[in-house]
Amino acid sequence: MLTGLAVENLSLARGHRTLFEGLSLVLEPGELLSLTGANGAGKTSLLRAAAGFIRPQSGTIRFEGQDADDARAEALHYLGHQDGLKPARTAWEELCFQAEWCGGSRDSARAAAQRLALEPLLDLEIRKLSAGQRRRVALARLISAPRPLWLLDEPMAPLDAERRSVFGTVMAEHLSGGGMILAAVHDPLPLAGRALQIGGPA
Amino acid sequence: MLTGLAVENLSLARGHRTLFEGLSLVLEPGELLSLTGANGAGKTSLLRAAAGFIRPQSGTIRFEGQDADDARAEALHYLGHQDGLKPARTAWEELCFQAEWCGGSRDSARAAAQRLALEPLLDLEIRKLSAGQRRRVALARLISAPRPLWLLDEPMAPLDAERRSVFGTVMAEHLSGGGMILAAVHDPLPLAGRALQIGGPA
Amino acid sequence: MIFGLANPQRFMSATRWVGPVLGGLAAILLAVGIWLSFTAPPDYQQGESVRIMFVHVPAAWMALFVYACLGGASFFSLIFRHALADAAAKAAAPLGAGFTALALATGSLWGRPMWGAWWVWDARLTSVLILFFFYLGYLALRAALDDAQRAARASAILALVGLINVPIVHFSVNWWNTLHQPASVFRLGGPTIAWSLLLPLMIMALAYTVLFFALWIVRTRTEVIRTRAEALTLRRAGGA
Amino acid sequence: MKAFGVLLRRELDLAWGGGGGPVLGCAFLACVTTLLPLAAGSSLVRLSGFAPGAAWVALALASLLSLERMFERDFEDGALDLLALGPLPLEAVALAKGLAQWAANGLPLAVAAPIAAVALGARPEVALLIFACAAIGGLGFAFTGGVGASVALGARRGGVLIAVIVLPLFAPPVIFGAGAVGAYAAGLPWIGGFGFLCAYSLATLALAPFAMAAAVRNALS
Amino acid sequence: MKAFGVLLRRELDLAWGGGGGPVLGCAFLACVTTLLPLAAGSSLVRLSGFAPGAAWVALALASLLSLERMFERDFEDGALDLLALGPLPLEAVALAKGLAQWAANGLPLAVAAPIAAVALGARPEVALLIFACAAIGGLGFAFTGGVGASVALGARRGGVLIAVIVLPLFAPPVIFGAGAVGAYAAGLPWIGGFGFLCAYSLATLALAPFAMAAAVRNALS
Ligand code: HEM
Ligand SMILES: Nc1ncnc2c1ncn2[C@@H]1O[C@H](COP(=O)(O)OP(=O)(O)OP(=O)(O)O)[C@@H](O)[C@H]1O
Ligand SMILES: Nc1ncnc2c1ncn2[C@@H]1O[C@H](COP(=O)(O)OP(=O)(O)OP(=O)(O)O)[C@@H](O)[C@H]1O
Ligand SMILES: [Mg+2]
Ligand SMILES: [Mg+2]
Repeated sequence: MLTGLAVENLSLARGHRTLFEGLSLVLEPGELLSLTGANGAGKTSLLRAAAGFIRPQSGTIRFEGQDADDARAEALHYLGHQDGLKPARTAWEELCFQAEWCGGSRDSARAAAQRLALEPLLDLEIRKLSAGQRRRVALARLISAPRPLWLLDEPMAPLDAERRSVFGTVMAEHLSGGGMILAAVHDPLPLAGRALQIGGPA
Repeated sequence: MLTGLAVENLSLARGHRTLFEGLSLVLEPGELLSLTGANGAGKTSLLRAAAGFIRPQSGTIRFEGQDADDARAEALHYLGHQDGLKPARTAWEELCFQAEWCGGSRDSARAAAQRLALEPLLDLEIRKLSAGQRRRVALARLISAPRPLWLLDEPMAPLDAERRSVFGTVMAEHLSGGGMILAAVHDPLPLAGRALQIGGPA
Repeated sequence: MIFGLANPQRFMSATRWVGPVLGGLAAILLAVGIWLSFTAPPDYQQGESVRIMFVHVPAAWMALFVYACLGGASFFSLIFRHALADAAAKAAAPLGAGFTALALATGSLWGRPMWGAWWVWDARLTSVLILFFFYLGYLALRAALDDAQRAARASAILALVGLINVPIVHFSVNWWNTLHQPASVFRLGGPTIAWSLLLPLMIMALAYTVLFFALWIVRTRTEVIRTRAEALTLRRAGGA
Repeated sequence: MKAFGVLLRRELDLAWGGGGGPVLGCAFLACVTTLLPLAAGSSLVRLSGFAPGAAWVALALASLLSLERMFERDFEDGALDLLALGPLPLEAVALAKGLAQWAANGLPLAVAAPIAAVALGARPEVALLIFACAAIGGLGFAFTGGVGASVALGARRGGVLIAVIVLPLFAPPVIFGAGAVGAYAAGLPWIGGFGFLCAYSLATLALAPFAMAAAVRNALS
Repeated sequence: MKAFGVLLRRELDLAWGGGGGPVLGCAFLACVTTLLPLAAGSSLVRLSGFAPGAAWVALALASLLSLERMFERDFEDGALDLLALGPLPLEAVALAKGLAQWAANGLPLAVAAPIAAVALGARPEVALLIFACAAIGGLGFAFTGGVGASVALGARRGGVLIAVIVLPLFAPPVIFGAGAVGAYAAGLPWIGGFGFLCAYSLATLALAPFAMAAAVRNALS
């Protein structure tokens, strides 16, 4: 049974600057926590720390009672500002790769594409997609390979109103399935959920 | 005296798909027109056509009574989804280059940086900037080299609330100075201005 | 011992006087060594030019020795994420590069009269040259990474990779040398070296070693102090 | 191992799209064969003995120059984050990247090298050995190069740095490979050099991935 | 022309950062001069004839393999949009990019080439000619290569396409240059090849920018 993500008085530094100190939060199964804060406050950094990329100055980040390890790497989806899609490959190639790489299958990739209305675009190269379409290809990965913890960095920014509501329901389903979402946002998400303001210099 | 941008029953196609047909709009000095529409509707394509990159299927796009030409190229700022900033160079290097390339000077670049509160970041490499900070570096170009027509693609997306209001006032000043802004947006801008919905397939 | 000094404070307090003392010792040894090398009888085969050997050979030895030190320090900084070890590595690299350059320069100076050529593709020469490239690569990487911690780890990895490769290079070059006899007639040194030459050589070698440790400690101390100063200014700047 | 296959396919696709593959081999072949005779005053007699060596150096240079693509782009567009969160440890990812680099750049050159050498007048019997050496040596180049590429991640002067770092590491494989070929061509025992070359390449194949993974983790942090 | 200067500075910075620059030239110098003897056996007598050829191989490979960076990145990260809206026509932008490519990759190698050649035993008199050929030839490489790079923009297999397009274009300068140097070294009349080389490079310098600009416009639309 999942016990969720527990951050205890964490302090992070980038370069020589300390971003924040003594930050604590708990994210339990089925919960959505949206991080807000000024540009440069440290939202992305926090997400990266939670994903295990950055080692904190001090404090602990435990998932399922564990410190960062391989088990965690396979239990979470991290989708940052950049999506890592290759402009020269087609949407289908990229989607398939990401799905299979994260433990999904071609079928689940296909299903995810349907869910986000991507079929007509699958044969286009990534570089030809519009911003929102490209973002949807990146988001499709979350659906195509089920993992409990989602770490999302402004997931909705380039989406239009309709797609936002669609992805809102996707997130809701993920939560109702016992999933967890930690999302950095500037505009509130179309879901009920706690919000945490990260202070710090702009 | 500026006569602004006039689009007459324009139809655009990308790949083999027609995006829209018979679109007409007029943008006069001091006006803000925000383009809305679904992902893939053709907002970015329209902006690129206005900038003279894409040649329309049919219809005309005239600026100051002229079809696309070099004069227009130097009269507009185009800021797309991608900002063309180089990850390995410092913010100051990139800002200076963009300003000087667009006809500004180092001083105007410095002033623009101050306006958008970028000074503390100028020595950082672009790859180290947060999403919003990076966007501000890109936006600083608009201020550092004055040009009448701004073509902006979701200019505000990664900015926090405070920066949005700041850039809102920047846009307002540009308009009050007789400038023109054509902006593709998903969330309404914090300014008075007309909006045009671009229909089309998602 | 190393772990005793691992704590920067203890290191700083313990080494405050070590640097200068070693420095003085090195100066004395150098003086003696140089005096000996000039009073030593000229070699029947190489004539006066043999005196270059007293500068050259120890330098060549140090080139290898210092790289070993660099590798060791890098190992500690990589495994134990130890700031002091990294400072030591950072301090050692330029010294090693310097010794290597000295060996190359004096070597080719020596080669001119001996072989009639500034450079000969002799095994030992070649391997020292490649060692010099290792040093350059390390320094270049250090210079190109600005984030302190990342620079520490990345260059440590590189140093260890290099450490593994130095012997391989040495071996490969020697093997290559057995394939093609080098153009040189003169086999480098060898055991057939007269006592009158060996004594000054040994003293010079000792002097070089002491000098290295003196400089190493001093540079490491300055490195530690510099990082502290940075931290202070940042704290004063309120982390901004 | 399904994941490994998936990753390998993707890496190969990208490496080929980036200019690797047979075309690179042909380019290489063309350069070497057209250039050397012209420069040598086309006295094939002198050429023949030298051809293998020249081919080897060209091989090393070619592998050197395609290195930057290996990690830099994935690092800058965020794809490395995804790779780091996959089912395989970063060591395996590094292995896949190294193998792809080899298959896309080393192998074509390995196929081209003997043809070039023979075209330059090396005796045909040598061709097979040249191919073997080039293929195996290319493996060594790819992985030693990979270490340089990964260590230089996020550095200001990527490409330059990689070259400077990697060059000295290339010396042993070049020596062993060219030595073996030269010895064979001269009718001397060649097995020694060949053995050393294999040993070196296998050693890098075994060790380099760990260094690369460590460097990549460091760069992502 | 202030704008042109600004652009050129930026291009140079990027090209050097992207793997060109004097350091790479020296790296190549070191690589060729160290590895070639190791590969060919230390008998410099045999080497001397091929020193110029080796330098040429390095030059051609370097130019070939560093081409992709010329437009591709600016295209993919949107910087080309900005360049297209500047005070200079795209032809001038292409010219600046070509010159930067040359200054960052061609020139350092041109400086390195004669040194390497002499270090390898070529007669010092050849050095000057080698430098001239390498410098001028490098100019030709940069601009012919630029045409290939721009035409391949946005193509699926960009890198491959570049190689295919560029390869035949590379043949003439390579042959003329190497021929001239070889002839000179052999005491034959060399002025002919050299003249052809100059003519070729100047022609590309004059024509290529227009081709590049057209290709870029097409890619942006
Ligand atoms: C750039 C040129 C040279 C380099 C890089 C070089 C390098 C070296 C190195 C690395 C050593 C120490 C190796 C060991 O202790 O096993 C050494 C020792 C020595 N070198 Fe050189 N050398 C060069 C030129 C010369 C020349 C031209 C001569 C004499 C004509 C020379 C004479 C010696 C002698 C006598 C020794 C001591 C022999 C021994 O300890 O085994 N070297 N050199
Ligand atoms: N590698 C780095 N070196 C130095 N400083 C860095 C580095 N990475 C990030 N920073 C700094 O850390 C701060 C936090 O960055 P981060 O991306 O976490 O902010 P953020 O909250 O995501 O902002 P945004 O809302 O704009 O995305 C920024 O000021 C940035 O300049
Ligand atoms: N080069 C191209 N080749 C083929 N189709 C293209 C190309 N570029 C864009 N398209 C298609 O044109 C349509 C319009 O793209 P555009 O970027 O203008 O949409 P948009 O309104 O900006 O969407 P978004 O709100 O997501 O930015 C998309 O469906 C896209 O797939
Ligand atoms: Mg962020
Ligand atoms: Mg768009």
